[in-house]
Amino acid sequence: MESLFQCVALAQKELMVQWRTRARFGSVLVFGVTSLLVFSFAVGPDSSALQAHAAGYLWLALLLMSTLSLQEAARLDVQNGALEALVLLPVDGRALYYAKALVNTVTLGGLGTLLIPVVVALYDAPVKEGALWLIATVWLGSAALVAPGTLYAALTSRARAGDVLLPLLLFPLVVPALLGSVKATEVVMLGDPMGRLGSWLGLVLAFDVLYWSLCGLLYPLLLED
Amino acid sequence: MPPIAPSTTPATVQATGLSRRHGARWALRGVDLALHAGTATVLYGANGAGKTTLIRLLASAMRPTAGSLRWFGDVSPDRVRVATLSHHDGHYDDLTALEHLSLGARLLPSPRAGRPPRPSPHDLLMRVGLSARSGSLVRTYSAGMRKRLAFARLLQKGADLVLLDEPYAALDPAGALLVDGLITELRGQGACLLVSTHQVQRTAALCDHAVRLDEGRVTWTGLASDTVGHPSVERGPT
Amino acid sequence: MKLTNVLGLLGVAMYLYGCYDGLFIAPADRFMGDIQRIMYVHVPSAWTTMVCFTISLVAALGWVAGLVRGKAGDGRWGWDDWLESSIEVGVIFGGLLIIQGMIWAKPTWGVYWTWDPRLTTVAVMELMFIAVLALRGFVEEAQRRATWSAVVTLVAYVNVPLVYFSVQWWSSLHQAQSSSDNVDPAMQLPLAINAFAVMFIAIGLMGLRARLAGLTRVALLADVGGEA
Amino acid sequence: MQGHWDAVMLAYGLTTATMCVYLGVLLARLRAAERPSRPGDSK
Repeated sequence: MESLFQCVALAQKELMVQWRTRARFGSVLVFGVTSLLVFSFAVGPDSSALQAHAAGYLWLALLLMSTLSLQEAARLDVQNGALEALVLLPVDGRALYYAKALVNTVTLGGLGTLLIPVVVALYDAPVKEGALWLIATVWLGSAALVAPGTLYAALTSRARAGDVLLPLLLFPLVVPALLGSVKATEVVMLGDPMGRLGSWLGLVLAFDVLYWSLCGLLYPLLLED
Repeated sequence: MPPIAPSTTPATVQATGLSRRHGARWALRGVDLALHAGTATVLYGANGAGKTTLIRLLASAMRPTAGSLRWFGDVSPDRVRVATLSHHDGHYDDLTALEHLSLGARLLPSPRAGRPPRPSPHDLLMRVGLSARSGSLVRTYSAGMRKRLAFARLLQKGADLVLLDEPYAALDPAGALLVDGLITELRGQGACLLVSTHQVQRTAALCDHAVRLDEGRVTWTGLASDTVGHPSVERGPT
Repeated sequence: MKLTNVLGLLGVAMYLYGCYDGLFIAPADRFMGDIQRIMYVHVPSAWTTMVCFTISLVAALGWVAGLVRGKAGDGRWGWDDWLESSIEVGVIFGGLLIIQGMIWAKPTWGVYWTWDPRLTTVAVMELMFIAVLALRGFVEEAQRRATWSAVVTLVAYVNVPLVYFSVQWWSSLHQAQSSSDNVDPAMQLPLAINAFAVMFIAIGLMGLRARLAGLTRVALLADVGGEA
Repeated sequence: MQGHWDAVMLAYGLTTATMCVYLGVLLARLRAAERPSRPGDSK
């Protein structure tokens, strides 16, 4: 029970710190919007193609944003040895992980949700199955990116050339979640005649369950030196 | 090496053959050390002699490569009873002094039976002279004020083993007096202190024992009062 | 002679015969013709890659188990040596596997990459373990490098079944994937021989690479007179 | 679709060559790694 209280206290701290540095996370959102724009330049103005792949573009932008926001959040802990001070307090390693991962999910999920109107406008993407499903898919997928991402960011923020390492480690790993999220989003946007949404979301959920538990177990090992 | 002060209770912290290697370099080699409750020890030596490594090992921030460590007679460190002031102050730039101490109050377990209740954040801020700026972000603090906040967080724990790594650094004269008072107060309350510093004279006057490190090895131990006239101190650490 | 070296040499001998049999004795495939003979190096490479990465999993678990029991690094570096060597050899055979797959696919299906679930899974695994090697390159301190690469190996390995399942599901939407698994008995002999041959060779290579990993660590420490 | 011997030989050749080159590199690095610490005794 003790580490649950600690987790709540740490989550509030993390939320406050990330809120107070929201300017940085705001620039991550601008980066997301920029990449959406660049995708359309890369693909060309043919709106039917853009519309068909809107789901893919949304998740590509989200994936790129996740790297930046995870690194930013990890840097807050590494600065001044703040994380080590907490570890020596002592604070349960798992509580540290789940507090950090939860707030990272809120940040990335929030940024992702703000991207949706941009995608709908820019690519004229329909939302046949309703905006609620779209938001749910974005949040489920964000949680899937954040679970291993928080663990890896804790590593790469303390390694040389960490900025290169994080995407190198994270992107191949999240392939199942990415496939599931893109397909789920595509089905929400273009309609779900065969009722496949549930199974794609199930795939992302399986990824979430696997990594939210495994990474919580492994995170404390990274705190030892 | 015989323990410095004979005492019935187990040493607050006991190091035997303690060594630590960073890649190719031995930062600390074969250190034997026993520190007891109610005593203060000054640790001195040149830069790179291994002072910070020793402090971090005793703080259980680092694992030893070889040798063994016992805290309060136990192999696993009871980190609640150990408080460390390290080079990194451990603050979040985007939180205020008050928020740091309130967070600490929520994270720390209630004090053990028979121990006085933890001082409140306001008392701590008063004690270190930060009451005026308690509501502004640490980002806006001077180095001295950051160190005072680090002292406040350290005092909040009420630890039995207190490790201070260069406590006087970046402090004005008033701050230095605060450190003197802190060392004397904690020692009086029965805590065990290890103070790593270059102000050997000033600290020795407040401590019982002294330990000197050179290139990762303990090269001299004895009473703090002996360091006053001790040649190695007069010449200053090599 | 160490066991791994013996296995390696045995593997080489078997490999020579296996290739000869696969190329000249075994019958050509009725539908694909001689191109199908690539199977005798392709399937063995696949099994060997999986064996290597499974050894990495075991090495990572060995190191982490020691950590959890509070042991420091010294005296247990064997796990880390074998983690490094099994990942490196695994990445090499994984790369070979992908290239063989492409050489086979071009004349048969007209494209280099057919999103076959097995090959795609290997490609994703390949990238994950290359990332572990990259991570090891960026961390100097031996203890930290061992722990971090063990953690990343565990996180990566657990993902493999999920990758396979999701890719199979994702690609089966596009076109059914035919695979030549109906193996004629005369083909099974060279296939079996080569499968074990390539595996033994890989084990031999891993033994050498693990020794090298141990020596480079000791050499790194030796110049200051430190013991392992 | 007979033939394709060139593709088959490429696959076999590449596999064999890679194993040989890697073995060579390993043996060379092992010899280099062993020489400074024990110059006298040769394995």
